[in-house]
Parts: sequence; C-alpha cells; structure tokens
Amino acid sequence: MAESVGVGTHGAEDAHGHEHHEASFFQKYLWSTDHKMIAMQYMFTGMFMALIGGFFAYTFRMQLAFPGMEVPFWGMVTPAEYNALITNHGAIMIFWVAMPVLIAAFGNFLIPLMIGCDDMVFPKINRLSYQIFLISVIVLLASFVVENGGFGGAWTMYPPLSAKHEYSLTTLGSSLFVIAVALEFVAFLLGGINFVTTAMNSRAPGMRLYDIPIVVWMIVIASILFMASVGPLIAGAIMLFMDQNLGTHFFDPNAGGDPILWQHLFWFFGHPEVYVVLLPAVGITAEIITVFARKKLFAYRTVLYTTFATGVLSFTVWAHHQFIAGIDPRMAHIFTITTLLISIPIAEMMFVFIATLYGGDIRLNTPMLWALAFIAEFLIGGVTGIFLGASGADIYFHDTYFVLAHFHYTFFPIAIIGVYAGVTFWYPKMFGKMMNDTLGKIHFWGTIIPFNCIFIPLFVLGAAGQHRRIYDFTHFPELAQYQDVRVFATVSLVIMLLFQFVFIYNFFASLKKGKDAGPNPWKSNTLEWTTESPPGHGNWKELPTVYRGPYEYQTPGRDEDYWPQNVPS
Amino acid sequence: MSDSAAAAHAHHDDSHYWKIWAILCALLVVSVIGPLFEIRVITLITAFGVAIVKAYMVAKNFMHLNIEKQYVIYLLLTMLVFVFLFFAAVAPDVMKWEGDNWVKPYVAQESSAPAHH
Amino acid sequence: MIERYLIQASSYAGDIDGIIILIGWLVGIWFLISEGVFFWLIWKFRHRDGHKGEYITGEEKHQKRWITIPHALVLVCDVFIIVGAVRVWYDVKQYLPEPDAEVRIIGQQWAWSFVTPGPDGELGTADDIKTVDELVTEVGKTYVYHLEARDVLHDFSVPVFRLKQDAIPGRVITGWWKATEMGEFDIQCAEICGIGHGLMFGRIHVKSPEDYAAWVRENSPVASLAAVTAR
Amino acid sequence: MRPIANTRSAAGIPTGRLAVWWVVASEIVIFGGLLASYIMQRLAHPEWADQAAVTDWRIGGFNTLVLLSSSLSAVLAHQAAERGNGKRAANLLYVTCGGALTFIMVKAYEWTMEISHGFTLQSNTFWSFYYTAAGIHALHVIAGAIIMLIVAADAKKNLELHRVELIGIYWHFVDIVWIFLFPLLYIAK
Repeated sequence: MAESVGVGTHGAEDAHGHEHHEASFFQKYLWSTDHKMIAMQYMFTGMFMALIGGFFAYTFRMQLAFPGMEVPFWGMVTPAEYNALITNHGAIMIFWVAMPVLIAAFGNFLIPLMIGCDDMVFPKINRLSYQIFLISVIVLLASFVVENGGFGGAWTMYPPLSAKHEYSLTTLGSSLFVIAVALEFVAFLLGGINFVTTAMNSRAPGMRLYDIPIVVWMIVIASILFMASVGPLIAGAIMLFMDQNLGTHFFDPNAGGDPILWQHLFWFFGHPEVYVVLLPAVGITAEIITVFARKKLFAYRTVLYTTFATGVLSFTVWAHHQFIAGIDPRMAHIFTITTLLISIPIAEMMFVFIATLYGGDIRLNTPMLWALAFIAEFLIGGVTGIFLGASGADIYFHDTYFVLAHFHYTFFPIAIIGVYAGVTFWYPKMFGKMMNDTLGKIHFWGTIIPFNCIFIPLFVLGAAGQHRRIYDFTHFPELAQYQDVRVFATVSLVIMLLFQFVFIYNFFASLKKGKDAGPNPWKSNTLEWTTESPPGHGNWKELPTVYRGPYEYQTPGRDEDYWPQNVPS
Repeated sequence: MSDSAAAAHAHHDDSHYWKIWAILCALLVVSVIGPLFEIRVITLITAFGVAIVKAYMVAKNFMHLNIEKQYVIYLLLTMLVFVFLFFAAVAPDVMKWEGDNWVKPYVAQESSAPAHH
Repeated sequence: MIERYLIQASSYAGDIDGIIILIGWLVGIWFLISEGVFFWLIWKFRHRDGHKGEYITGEEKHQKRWITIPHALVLVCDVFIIVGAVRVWYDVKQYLPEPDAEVRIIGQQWAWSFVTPGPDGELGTADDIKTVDELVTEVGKTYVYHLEARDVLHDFSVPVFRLKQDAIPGRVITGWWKATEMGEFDIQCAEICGIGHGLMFGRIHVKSPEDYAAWVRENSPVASLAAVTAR
Repeated sequence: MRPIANTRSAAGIPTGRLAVWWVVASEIVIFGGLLASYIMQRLAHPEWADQAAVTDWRIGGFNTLVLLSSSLSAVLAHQAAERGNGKRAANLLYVTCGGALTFIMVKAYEWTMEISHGFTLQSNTFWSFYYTAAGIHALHVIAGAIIMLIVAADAKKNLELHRVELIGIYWHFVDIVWIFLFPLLYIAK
C-alpha cells in the first residue's frame, strides 16, 4: 500500500501501527502519497524548471547585450527564438517555479506539519495533483522541440496573435503552451482544495484560528485566491484552444469576437495570481523573522486582516494591466483608485515586519539574511508599482523596461529570495542535516548584489523609453546609445547565475557532510520542530496538542526565550 | 459520519423531496410557456426569474444549504459576487460598440448557417 | 527625471513627467524612511551577549500606533497620487481637443502605414498622402489620430511625446497629440506582435509649417498628377 | 487507508463534504466566466436571436426535466444512505445514472440534428458558445455519472455511505448549471 511509505519511513515503523516494509524505489519516490515526498517532488521539479528558466534568461540577455553574436551554449538567437525564450522564461518562472515551489512544495510540506496532523486529508488527490503537474511540465517542454519551436506570444497569450497560427507562426507550439497552462491550473485546483480542506478541518486539538502560523494562513488564502480567480481563465483557455484548432471565433474581431475579452479573462486571474505567489513568500518571511529576531510577531491579527483586505482588493484591480490596451478610458479611473488602495494593506504588512524587528535579539543566519532581503527588495518592487498603478504615469511606463524591472523586483524576492529563505530555513527539517552557513552567506551576497546590478539599470532604460520584448535595440536611434547599460546588466546576470552553483553544491554536499540537525535546531515554536527531522511517516509518534500561539518568544517569566506550541503550561 | 445535516434530516421524509420536485416541474412548465407570448418582459421574467427560483430551491432543499453551516453559503455567494464583478467591469469594453474615443465598426455575424438565408 | 533621457516634445509630455515626479517624491520619501528604519533596527537590535529581546504583542493601542499612523499617512499620499493621475489621464486619453488635422494610423505585421491629409487639409479625400513607417507632421498643430490594426495587437508609441496606445483589430481608437519640438523621433511598437515585433519601428518627422507645406506639395498624389499633366 | 487528518472536523463539516463545497465554489467561477462572456457577446449581437430561434426548446425542456428528476433520485439516495439503507441508495443512484444517460443520448440526437442542418461549431460565435457551454456541461454530466457508478458499487455493500451525499451535492450543482443554460441557450430569443 503506497500510503504507508514516504521519506524517512525508518524510525516511524510503529507510527499508529503500520508494520514497516521495504518499499520499491518506484513506490517510495514516484508513487508515494506521503505529503513530504510529494513536497519534495514539487520542489525538485520546480528547481529543475528554474534552471531552464534561468538558462533562457541568460540566452536572451546575451542576445540583447551582444546582438547578432553566437551565444555560448545556444548559438544565434533568431527573432522567433527570442520571442519563445522570453515567453517561456516568464511562464516557467511564474507557473512552473513560483507556484510549485512556494504553494505546492511548502504547502505540502508545512501545512500538515504546522497544524499537527499526519498527512493531507486526500493523499491520493495530492499525488494526482503532482502527476497532472508533471504532465503539464512535459507538455511545455515538448512545445520547445516541435516544428517551428515554442510559443512566442508573451506569457499573456494575447489573441489574435496566439489564436491564429498564421500570425504566431508557431503551429503546434501555441496549442501545447495553452494545454500546459490549463493542465497546470487543474493540478493546482486539486492541490488547493486539498490545502484549504486540510487547514480548515485537520488542525491539532487546541489550535484555534489565531494559533495557526502565518505561513499556513498565507498559503491557504493564496489557494483560495487562486481557486476564485482562475475559473474565467480556464474557460478562456478552452475558448482560446478552440480558436486555435477548431475554427471558432471567440477572440477574432473579424467574426464578431473580441480580443479585449481575453485580456480581461487573463488579467482577472493574472493579477490575483501575483498575490497567490506573494502571500506564501510573505508567510515564510514572517516565520523566519520571528524565529531569528527571537521576537513575537508584531500585531498578528493585523497581519491577517491586511491579508484578507489584500485578497479581496486583488480582485478589483486587474485592468491596470490594460490601461492603454484599448479599454474604455473611463474605466481607468476606477482601476487607478482600487490599485492605489491595495498599496495600503501591502504597506501595512511591511510596516508590521519592520516593527517586529524592534526590541528583538537578531541573529543573522543565512535564512534570516534571505528573509530580511525579501523585505528590503520587495519594498523597491512595491514602491515602483505605484508609478504603474497611476493611470497618468502608466501612459508612459506601460510595457517599458520600467515595468519589467518593477515586476522582477516583486517576483525575484517572491520566487527566488522567498524560496531560498524557505529552503535554507526548513532544510534541517526536510533532510535532518544543517546547511553550511558560510557557503550560504557567500551564495546570498553573490545573488543579492548582482540581482540589483541587473535590474536597477533596467529601471533607467525603462525611463529612457525602451520597450519590452524587442530582440535588438540597436535598430532604434534613441535607444542604441544605452548598449553598455545592457551589457552591464547581462554581465551581472551571468555572475548571479554562476553563484547559484554554490547553492546547488551546498544543498547536495550538506546532505552528506552536514552535521545532524536534531529536532529543533533554530529553537522555534511551531509544531513541525517538535518531531524528529526528517519526520517519519505519520509525522509524530502521537499527534501533538496545541496550547498557545506560534510566536511566544521572550515570554516574561520563562528562562528559555521560546515556548513551543505543544508544551503544556 | 453523523453530523448536523444527518441529524436535521430526521424530520424530512421522502415526500418532502417529491413536493419540491413537483414545484420545480411546474416552474419548468412556466418557463417554457412564458416566452411563447413573445413579449420581452414576460420572457425575461419567466425564463430567467424562474431559473433563479429553481436554482434557489435546488440549492436550498436538495443541496441542503438550509441546514448547512452558514459560511458555505457566504463562500458560494462570494464566488458569485466575483463573477458579477467580472461582468460589470468587462461589459463596457466587450458588450458596447463604442465608448470614449473608440468604436467597433459593426461586424454583423454573417453566418454560414441556413437560419440567415 | 525623464527629460534627462528624452526631450518633452508634446504639449502633455510635461504633465506626464510631472505626475511621475510627484509619485517619485512621495514614494521615494516613504522608501527611504522605511529602509532607513529597517536597517537601523537590524543594527540596533543585533544579537549581543547578555542582551535579551523584549516581549511585545503589538496588539495594544499605544503599540499599534506605530503602524496605524504611517498607514493613515500612506492613504493621504495615495489620495494626492490618485488626483494627479486621474487629471493627467483625463487630459491625455479621455478628453479630445478640436483637431487642426487628423491622421489615420494602421498597424500590421510588421509595419506602420499612415494616411495624412493632402493640400486640402481634409482626411479621406483623393489627395491624402499614404506613407509607410515615416509619419510627417507639423509642429504646434493639434493632431487627432485614428488608430487601427489589420491583424494582431500593436501599440503606437512615441516616447518623446509620452504617447502610447494599443491598436486593436476590429476597433478604431482615437487620441491626440500636439508636437512642441521640431525634429525626427522614434516610433516603437510596444505590444508584442509576432516575430517581426523587434523590427516594427518607424520615424515621426515634426516639421516647421514651411517645410511641412513643401513636403505636402511634393508628395500629394493629386499634386504630382497635376505636375505630370502640366508637362 | 485514510490518514487521521481526514477524520478530523475542526470546521464543523465532514472533510469530504467541505471539499465538495470547494469544488462547487471553483466550478461556479469556471461556468460563471464562460457564461458572463457569452451573455455580453449575446447582448452585443442582437442578430444572434435568429440563430437562437433554431435551437429546439422542446428538447432542452425535456432535458431539464430529466436532470431535475435525476436530482430528485440523487437526493432520495442520500436520504436512504442517511438511514443506512445502502441497497436502496445504490439503486437510486443507478436511477440517477439512467437520467444522465438519457440526458446524453438526447443531447447526442439534438446535436446530430443541428449539425446535419449545418449549424456547426464554426457557423458563428453563437453556435461556438452553444456547443462549448453545453459541451463542458455534458462533460460534467458524464464525469458525475461515472463517479456515481463507483459510489453506488460501494454503497451496495454499505461502504462509504457518506459519499452518496457528496456525489449528490455535485450532481445538484450540475443540475443548477443546466437550469441556467436552458433559458440562456434555448428560450431567450
């Protein structure tokens, strides 16, 4: 029975009485229903896709810096290839890296462990969700190698370009792209239902709503946002696929369709999606900051309320992506107001984290560095977003490199910094070993500094009027002069990518050489640290009971500075 | 799995559901008869107004939302609100033929279907 | 800050740069304050032996003040930004001035074609001048454009004018500009439109009244026809 | 075997039913997005009325009746399951599946007629929406029927009786979707 096997089955033989039996490799690693193993599957798939996405970024940045020259490991970049590269870089980094790692991997690993139960409520659905996700990965990879190459119409897939093969010139690629995205949505719908139900129903006895760790709240709210926003796009994806292959005209203006409809269908999902990936990263930051500042989270409830506010508001702002895309100018006023309103809960969330540091006892281990970097860098992404949310300013900035730099200052902290923070923090729990802190810090600085060197210049280029998705700017007399800025950004990117190998080495070397972590290396309060690392099947010998909130650090009248949730007072 | 729903079902016998079903069928008749008058208002009321009533009755009595936890109702309503929000914000662009500083030159749907000629 | 890179060549370029600078100041101050406090706290409360952290719930009123007051101030700044943005947007996109001249702009994969009025100054007459990738206009005149697309989405963008508008197949979108500087500037396509997107650039020539009149005389199809018959 | 997590119920609703409500919630937005798109296009294109006139309200009405009745048998099956009468529950579920089968057969006949008269997916956007919306709904009917057969097979042996209610809730939702599709596609002229 596949259910009874998973990571580190050893040491948990008699966990509520399954007799232990040696499982085949296939059962143990590929067909497992254990939430921890599925989390690992999601995490490694996501990291593999991150390598592909990073390589794409390297390729098209090289093309931009040295147009028309052979790119090492790739060759000449044709315009068609360039479009396919940027399209799939964006799609991969959001749908196949940020989503699987932040939501699925951490969600699967943390929710049962943090709310104190033995598994997800529907292990088999959980497995199915990963398998569908894997198929979507395969379909996407297949789309690169089919005739005419991968889809090159931007990850937003605006028709008619995406709808008609004679426009996109990628006959099979665009259809496979749509199928891959749709499958990915189905996978995360199944996963999301699982997360939400688990967190709602399976909490350990004694755990009230305000005793749930923030990261669990965040992943659950993110899953709900995803569920509520993706519906129209699933319908839209079906319509687009039929336009591509079955000769319908949903988005074809010459036969009574409307391309703007797709833009609305897409962004009605596309904007909440930003918060779907943001919230888990924020939650991870909250956990890490409280642990390493040895400090109670400042105003737990305020964080929750601001999150709810963000979630609701995020459904009312989507058309700020379309200000000059031909929507009625009067609509722009409404969406400007809502967009600027959403800056308030997000700002407050950041204030809360900064306030949490006050009066702390801050230790700067690698996870803490990542978490602090998340706040510092995300602030830049947040404030530059105001320029784009304000309709008047967006007239100039829309679709320039300013936009590009802005959302990389949001998505990089989310998808890269947030993930590294989470991985370095929970690595001891996942594998029972400590990562090398020195290598971790080298990797940290080697990533953060080049990252800023890549994207600060791109803000400047955007202000200078350079538009996105153009494979060679030397054609444009007003833009050719900035070539050396592009070279600088590209070189920084290469340096940053090289430093990632430090992490990969550290990750795998620590599996062997790392010193044993023990159950609670960070002296943390939350439940996952109360079982052995890595947790066996069933997570606990007997499931814990909760007596207090997750952030009781420095509680007066105790000699240790922390107070685990499961310790009776 | 005994739960609130199970407990509350006790005082329902099957005839209750047959009654609901009979009402639904009657409503169905109304919703097909109404439009035959070819009067727009009556069509709208009978077709869509009745549809809403039918949906309400099915949800209340067959899906047992009447005895389900309140938050489920709010959950489903929230989803509906999002759908209406979507409609309200998209209609000005997709449904209208012209707006501030833009027009769609009217493309009548010449259809390959015989209904036209 | 934009004019350091690009001149302001249209009547509303200044307004758009203005709102950008307003936002720049407001968010800039917020950004510096928060990052400053952030790093100061990290340094001030770094781990030292014998120093213990404090127990602060952040739930009491006098503690919450530290986030609710900034929160209110952010709201105030937002109001300023909204008002400014909405006013600029109204002038540029919603309100349409009396045109001195009209042009048709048609985007297709992967070129811009322009129809400018001929000697009679009327659009849609026999003497209209059709050009490709080269838009010739007159300085100081209010131009109203009618933007169309033949196949896929395009975006007519003239950075020096701070002008940008998507072209949607099946729609005619109207807008305006009034050039204030003479010269020759970039037109970029700002919406991905297929493999030729990177090559879909044009030039806009803003000429003095005399030069423009001369150009019209040379290029009007009717005029040239007259010249032929005269010979 | 079922994890302990699955047997807890902190939210006051059995896990299975809670999950089904979330499924219904996400389905609402999927169909909502599709129908919203259809309605705005429909209002924008009055000339679609003479296309809509072609659809046969008698067939649509009959199918509505079929689905309403199958909903009844589904809820009766739930009642039987509540009373622990698995045999009766299973039989009523088979009746419901019969309803699903009838629905699909009628639809197949209807579509054959329409296609043979030249109203195909490509005819115009009304027909595209007609086949898309009804098609997606039909897929839900088929999926529901298949799951129902599995549930019924268990229920016959008095196993997993709570699942009878779960599939019932899903089935009523599919019914409700059709209740709205019927006037949208058949009646409104």
